[in-house]
Amino acid sequence: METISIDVASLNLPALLPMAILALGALGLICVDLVVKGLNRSFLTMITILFILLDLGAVIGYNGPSRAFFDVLLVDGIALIAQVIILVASAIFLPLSLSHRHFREFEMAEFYALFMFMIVGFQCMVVSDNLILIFIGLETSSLALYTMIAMHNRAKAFEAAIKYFTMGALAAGFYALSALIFYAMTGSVEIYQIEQALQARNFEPLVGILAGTIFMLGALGFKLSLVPSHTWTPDVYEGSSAPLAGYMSVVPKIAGFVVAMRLFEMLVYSGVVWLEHILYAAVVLTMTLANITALVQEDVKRMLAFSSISHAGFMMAAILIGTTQSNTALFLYWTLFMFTNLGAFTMLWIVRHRKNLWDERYQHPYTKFSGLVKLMPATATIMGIFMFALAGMPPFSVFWGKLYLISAAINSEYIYLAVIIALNSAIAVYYYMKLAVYMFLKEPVMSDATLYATNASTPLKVIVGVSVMITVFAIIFVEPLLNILTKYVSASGF
Amino acid sequence: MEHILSLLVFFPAVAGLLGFLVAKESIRAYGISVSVIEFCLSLILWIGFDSANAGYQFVEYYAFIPSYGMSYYLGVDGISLFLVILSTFITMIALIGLSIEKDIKNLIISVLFLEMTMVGVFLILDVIWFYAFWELSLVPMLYIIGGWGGERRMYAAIKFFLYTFAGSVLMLVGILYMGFLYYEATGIWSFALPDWYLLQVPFKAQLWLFGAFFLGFAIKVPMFPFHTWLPYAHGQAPTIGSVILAAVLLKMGSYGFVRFSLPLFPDATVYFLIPVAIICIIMVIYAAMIAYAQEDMKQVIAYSSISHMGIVILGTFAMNAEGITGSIFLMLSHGIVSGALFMLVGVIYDRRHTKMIRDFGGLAQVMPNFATVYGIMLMASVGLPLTVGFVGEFLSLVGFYRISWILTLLAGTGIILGAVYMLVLYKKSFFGQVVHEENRSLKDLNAKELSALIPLVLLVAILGIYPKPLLSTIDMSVQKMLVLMDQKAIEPATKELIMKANSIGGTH
Amino acid sequence: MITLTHYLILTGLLFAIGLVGVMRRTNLLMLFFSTEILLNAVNIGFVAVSKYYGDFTGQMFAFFIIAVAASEVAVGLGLLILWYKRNGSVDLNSLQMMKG
Amino acid sequence: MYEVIAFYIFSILTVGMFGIVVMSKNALYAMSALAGGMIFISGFFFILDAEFLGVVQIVVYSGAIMALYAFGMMFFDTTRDVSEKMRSKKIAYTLSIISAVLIVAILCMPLVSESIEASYPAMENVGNIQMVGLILFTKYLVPFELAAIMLLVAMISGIVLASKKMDEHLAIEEDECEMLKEGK
Amino acid sequence: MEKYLYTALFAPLVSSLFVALFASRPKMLFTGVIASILIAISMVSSFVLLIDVNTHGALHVNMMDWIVAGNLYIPFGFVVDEVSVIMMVTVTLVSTVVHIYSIGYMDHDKSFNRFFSYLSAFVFSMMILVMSDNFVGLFIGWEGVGLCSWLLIGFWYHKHSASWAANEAFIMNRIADLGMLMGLFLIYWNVGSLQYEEVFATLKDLDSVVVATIGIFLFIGAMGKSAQFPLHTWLADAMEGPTPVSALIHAATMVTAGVYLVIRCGELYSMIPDVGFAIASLGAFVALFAASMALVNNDLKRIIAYSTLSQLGYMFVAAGLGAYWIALFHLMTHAFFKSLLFLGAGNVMHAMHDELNIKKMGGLYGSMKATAILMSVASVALAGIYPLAGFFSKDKILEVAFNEGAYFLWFALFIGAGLTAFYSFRLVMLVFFGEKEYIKHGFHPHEAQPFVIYALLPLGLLAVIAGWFEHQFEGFTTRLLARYEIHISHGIEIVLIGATLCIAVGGIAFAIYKYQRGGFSKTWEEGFFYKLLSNQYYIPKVYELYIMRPFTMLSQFVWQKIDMKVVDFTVDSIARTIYKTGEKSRKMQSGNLSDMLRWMVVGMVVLLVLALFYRPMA
Repeated sequence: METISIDVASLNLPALLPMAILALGALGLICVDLVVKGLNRSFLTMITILFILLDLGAVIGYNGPSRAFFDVLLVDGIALIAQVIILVASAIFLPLSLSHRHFREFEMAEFYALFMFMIVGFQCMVVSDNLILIFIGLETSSLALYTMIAMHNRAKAFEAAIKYFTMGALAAGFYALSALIFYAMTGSVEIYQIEQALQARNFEPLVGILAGTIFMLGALGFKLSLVPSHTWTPDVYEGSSAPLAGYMSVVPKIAGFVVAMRLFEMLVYSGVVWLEHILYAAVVLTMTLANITALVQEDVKRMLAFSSISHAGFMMAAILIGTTQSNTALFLYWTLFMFTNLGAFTMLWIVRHRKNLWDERYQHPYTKFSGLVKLMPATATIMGIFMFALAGMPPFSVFWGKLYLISAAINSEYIYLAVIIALNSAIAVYYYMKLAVYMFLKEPVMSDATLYATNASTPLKVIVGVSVMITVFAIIFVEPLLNILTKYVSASGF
Repeated sequence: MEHILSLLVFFPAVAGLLGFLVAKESIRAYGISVSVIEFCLSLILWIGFDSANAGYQFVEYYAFIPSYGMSYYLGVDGISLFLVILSTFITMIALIGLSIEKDIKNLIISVLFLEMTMVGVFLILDVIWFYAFWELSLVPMLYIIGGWGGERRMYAAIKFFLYTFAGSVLMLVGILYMGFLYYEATGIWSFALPDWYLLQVPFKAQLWLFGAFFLGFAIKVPMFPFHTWLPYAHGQAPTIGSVILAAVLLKMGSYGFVRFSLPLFPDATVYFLIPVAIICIIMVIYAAMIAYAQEDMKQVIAYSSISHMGIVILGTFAMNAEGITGSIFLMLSHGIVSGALFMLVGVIYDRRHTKMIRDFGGLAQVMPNFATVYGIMLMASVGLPLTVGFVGEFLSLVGFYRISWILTLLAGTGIILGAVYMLVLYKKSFFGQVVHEENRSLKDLNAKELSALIPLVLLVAILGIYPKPLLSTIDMSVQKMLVLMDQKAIEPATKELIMKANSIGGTH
Repeated sequence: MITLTHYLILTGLLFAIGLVGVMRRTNLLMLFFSTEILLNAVNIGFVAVSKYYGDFTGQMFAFFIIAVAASEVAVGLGLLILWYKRNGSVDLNSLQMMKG
Repeated sequence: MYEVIAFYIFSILTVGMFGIVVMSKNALYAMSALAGGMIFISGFFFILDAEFLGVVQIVVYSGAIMALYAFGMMFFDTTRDVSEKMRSKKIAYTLSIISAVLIVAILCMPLVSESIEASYPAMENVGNIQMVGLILFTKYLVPFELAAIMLLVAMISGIVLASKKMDEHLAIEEDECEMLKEGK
Repeated sequence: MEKYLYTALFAPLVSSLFVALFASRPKMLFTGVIASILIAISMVSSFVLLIDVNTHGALHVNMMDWIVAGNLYIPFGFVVDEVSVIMMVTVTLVSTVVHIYSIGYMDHDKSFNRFFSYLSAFVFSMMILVMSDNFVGLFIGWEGVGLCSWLLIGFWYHKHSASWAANEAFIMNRIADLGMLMGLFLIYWNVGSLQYEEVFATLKDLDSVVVATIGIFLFIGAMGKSAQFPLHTWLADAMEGPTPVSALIHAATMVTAGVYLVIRCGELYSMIPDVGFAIASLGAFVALFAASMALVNNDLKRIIAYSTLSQLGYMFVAAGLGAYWIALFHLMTHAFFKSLLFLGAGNVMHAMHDELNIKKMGGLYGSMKATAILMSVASVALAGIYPLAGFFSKDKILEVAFNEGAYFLWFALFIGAGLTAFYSFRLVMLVFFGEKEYIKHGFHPHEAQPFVIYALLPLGLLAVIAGWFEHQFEGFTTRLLARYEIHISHGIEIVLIGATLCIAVGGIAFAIYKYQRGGFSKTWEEGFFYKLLSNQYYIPKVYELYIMRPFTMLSQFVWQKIDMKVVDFTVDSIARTIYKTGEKSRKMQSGNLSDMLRWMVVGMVVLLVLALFYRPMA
């Protein structure tokens, strides 16, 4: 066997740099932790953010070819956008660890190491179209995430982690089976080659392709919490700490969307009507069922969980539509949603209280927020703004995403989809408004305002301030964001 | 004068924000001052307005999201000018007459935000922004109804909010579809209304779009059978909420018809003319009958609002200058009159904490001034000539007569039924002997209430006697719009109808 | 002669057995066993297809799947231990604090 | 012929073993059966000329994973018969049968294409292990590294979750403990 | 001359507004005085205008624009021509008298000031009505007098019956107004203008059906204001108002507005004789119908009110048959003697402490001679006895009916004349002569203050002499109105006059004869006709039973059942259904891990089944 010589330049190593930075950072952090005991969480947080920022710099600064490392890596437009979103979200969610009260998971260096590894996993998911790498990335991030959820160290956190884990394992099985089917049909595990091979076969046998798609839908559907694989979402959100729940509602999903986009886009464009119908049904079901269930929730966090399912449904609609505009809308929507969601979960984090004073079962029941405007007008107003923003009330952030999404639907003649999205927004407004109603229209149950601020700290307040600013003045960012996103999305051929 | 429109829109909002810093004791004075300044600004706008120019004036244009055709586009014409003034005026009056003490700071700030959204709706020419203001107006109203309302205020507030929101999201779909059509036709994205005016929409699309917009507007107006939120909202809202709701917010819907449905979809408008007119007739008669059956004074006025809005919409669909001008004038007059009536109910509610008609009787003896003002507003409400109510009603009915005499006759029964329920209400509450001892010691209008009501009374008389400056300004823009509609019409039947509706004589 | 289809059918059967286990097991530990079956079933398929095509990608995939399985076991058992320490049970019916 | 016999023997054995895994009431049996099944699967790998994978299968599964499970089992004290209260059996079995039929049916289809060019064809004179190594460290270096990270993550997770740190009631609040007692 | 016009028009307004400033204060005498003076000024101006019109012809001013929209142009324009000036003079004259009279009549009322404010406002509205040069201006006045009528009928608002009657009057009038509005719309869309001049100028170009429709619509308006059948019930009930109001509004001026409208639109109605004949027939019917109700009524004011109704019928006969100047003439003379009658009745009421039942009076002549004489004169005039005013105008109407060959109408009017004479003198007899019933009821009647009586004298005088100016009147008004030629021979004319006089005198004589002997026996009152008449043919009952009650019930039904139970319920149930679905879908979230896993498998299975069996077409 002759020796193999590979030109290092052809590997295009800078494409790997972002992940490498973070992985090394994580390793370094663990090593430091071994040496130096009792590192303060602020140090850990900040050093992690620094690594994330370095990573971000490497991502933004990347200007090499899109293919790298034997074509395993694919750094195209959506990969870049998704990475930026992932990194920014990570960087802004992480400082939530600096709450007023101390939570032990945030004191542990392992948490931050896992956090960084998780980001590496997500990044690998989005910068590849190789099903193997995607799988490993997915598992890396998921395993880290399960652990981090459990590290909250509450019975509910464990329960959440186990539920999440078990369903994740089943989803991993589905993923593997799906990959097997595609591999069996095409002899490849790289999406672009799969596409070519399927085209060469003229999409026959259809049932095989459909089966592969179905299992992939099962696997990604779990990640994106599509009905009926969504059942973990509310429980996991409820069990996790608010920062992590908020994080989960944004970052894993964007990674999932990118994979879904890569995979389903080719299928949607293959002209397989079946697939279009199934996706349509899944989208409608996800939006509607989640919305309707959210109506009857008694806990704000669970409500937000269901609402994030429904938002994910909107995003799947964008993938279903599959035009450049809709894919741009997806990223626009998610970026705007990220900030608003950050704000909302930060508010929950701020008002977190040691004991379940308001309800046996729930940490954040609606009644907890009764008459908040009388006790803390600014807090209530800000929370109200976040709620109305999530509801898609103009001119707050999410509205512009929704606007663009509905427009994308209309432009591709998905009129009924547009109407369904609109009607769902109308239903959704009820449960968001419900919180506003509690905060503004009811009488307070407790007169002690300090109960609500036991976890508040300056960093948290700053984060809320920033996200409320972005939420309110989102309109200013829409145009530049739209230009950038359109450029990158269309450059990568979606 | 360059940026007066922006100033008009955002002054109340900025003032509202700053209001957070004002001490609770002087927030009332602050609110009134701000609203007075805003009102003066709107008067300055009127002074600067060139009433010989039918187009948009004081236009401000700033491309906001050029790649998607969104812009910040303000402009005022004869149709919107007076609605803006009405908004600022009613807000001012409502604040002057405000009698609530509880959480007054929040209330006043909400009202100021509400004012921004109202003025914004009437001034904005970019449709997306229009939608934004439209939706945004719900939030402060939700708070006002829910925060200071009666017993079932939550239910009323939520119903109001959800109902109108649900209607308007479908309108949003319509808006975006319209934007898409514009894009398809021109290759450029634009959500600027004047741009849209130039677009001839295919007939089929017109029908759908008309439907989508109709739903949004009809719920806001509110038209039968989408009206059931209104009695609750009015019944539960505090006085200031009812006043603004009836006087201005309902007008957003009818304004929407004039601004959007008619000029954008002339063929669909003509196509749906008779069904819409029939709905209007139902509204007029049905709401009047219900008003007659009410036991709550405020509900009578709430239902009477529905009844009157029926005539407004009927006038709008008359497709001629008389009818449309009349309907816009009727919007103004209904704003003044219903606002005043709700304030009057508020006056008595403040004293007795009941609105039930059976709890009153013989009030004319105890509160003669109150009874007088009430009587004047009542007469304006039933459309007595030389009050403001007559002009618009007369013009609307005149206008629609050209379309169909029988429907006009049926709508005209509204003036009979209006007299019936209003006079019965007046008789039951003001005439007769004082039956309830509590009523014997009621105080007549105090200075604060008088200062809020007298301007309204004066307006009722002045605009009833000399409506010409308003009418001619409105008429100018309306005629321009009619010409536009005629030019845009695709179907020959539409052109024919517009021609017929605007000409004297001939057969019909 | 054993064809690829035989292997795929075997894969299917084993995968189905795994699903049965996933659905009927309430003991979490044994539930985890079932998830292992799922992955192993797929592995057979991968290697078989790989053999059929004479292509090594399938083997690679199988290799990584084994790695994934190993990692999952570590994390899963860790979680299970935590739960057991708190709750004294590894039955999934004990995980019912959150619902609705 | 030898292949056929081996295939069927291994097939029957694996199916049987895994059947025991999912059906048995005794956790110990189940685990043993699982271990057995894993080993028989490595048999398939050997039949299919994937010697490296076969070895890995035995080493990783039977060596590492099974050891972990055994440890867990001892820890959880589930060596006795476990009583599982299964909810709505009918649904579970119906679903099981349908899904089995469907998956098998679909995998029976002529999925495989004749005209596929192997991306990484087996080379003449190159052993399986060499080939695996070659591809693993060129094409799949990144996934391999990532897999390393994944294993590291798993290790850290295992350590963190099972460590004393989680044991002591690190939770600053005690509220859930009470709830736990009440709840179940 | 314009300044006289404006003075005549606006003096009442000034009066009303000025007095309104003191409306809520206790009685201030000067308000009444000033109001009276201002109305008198208006009267003087009207007379000046009368002379001016007589010499210089009509006066037309355009004060300002009112409604301008589209093609519609409505100014505040006023015209003083032969017709309107007659109306102005009549209105202001009667008004002045009533104002002065009211100072005495309302002396003890605590709302003295308010009363004058309303009364002057009424005069202003009436002036607008008659002076306007377009239909909408007329409509302003039309509604304005309606409003003032409402205010004044319900003046004693603490009385349930008063406010009820006020509302009834207003609503009845509104019904008719709708008809009138429709007429205006029709005119506008056919002519393009609502100015009298332009409308009448273009009438001949219009389709006759259109003209007829316009005529019918306008007459519907007139029916309401002039209380013609079937919209007549409000007038009798309107007697709940203070008596001066009845005199001014419900006898002399407002109710004649309908007649004025028909006269004003004479050019229109003369084009549609069929409609005119229908109007005349209705008028004749009402003349008889109302007179019959007056026969048995015991309410002092209601009798006079029915008589007014009956006389309005006469006027409509004349107007309907094209004898516009005669209608106007009767309108004028009737205004004088009828207001006199009412004001006299007011004196009686005052004397009797607001007792209205004439059965409880009798023999009042002794204590209030002046009133008795004035009322008798007025009654004679009403009965149409030569040479009093009523004779000239009423006789003319009968002649017209005969002349048109409408013998049936003539006969009805002829009988009506007899009935009129009878019930007038029934009233006079029962009130002023015969047994002094009031003593039994403990009343102490006294004559009104002297200035009140003096104020009535001009009316008394006019009731006597107004008829003598018939020819001048004809000459003056026919400059504008159509002439009316009477073709019947002089001989027949004499016979007719004689017959009419005979029946009138007969009626009077019968009344005097019968009531000097204590009237009819009680058994009469048991009879069917008596009951029918005294219950006003059961018409108010029919309205009550078949219109008001069903309407109220229907309203309740619409509100409770349709709006709440159907419309609102539907909306709520949509929301509720969605919410309930939420409760159901919540069950999916059982929290059991096994269920969650199964859901995932279910999803897969469903999709796989679909993959095998669902084949959509593109």
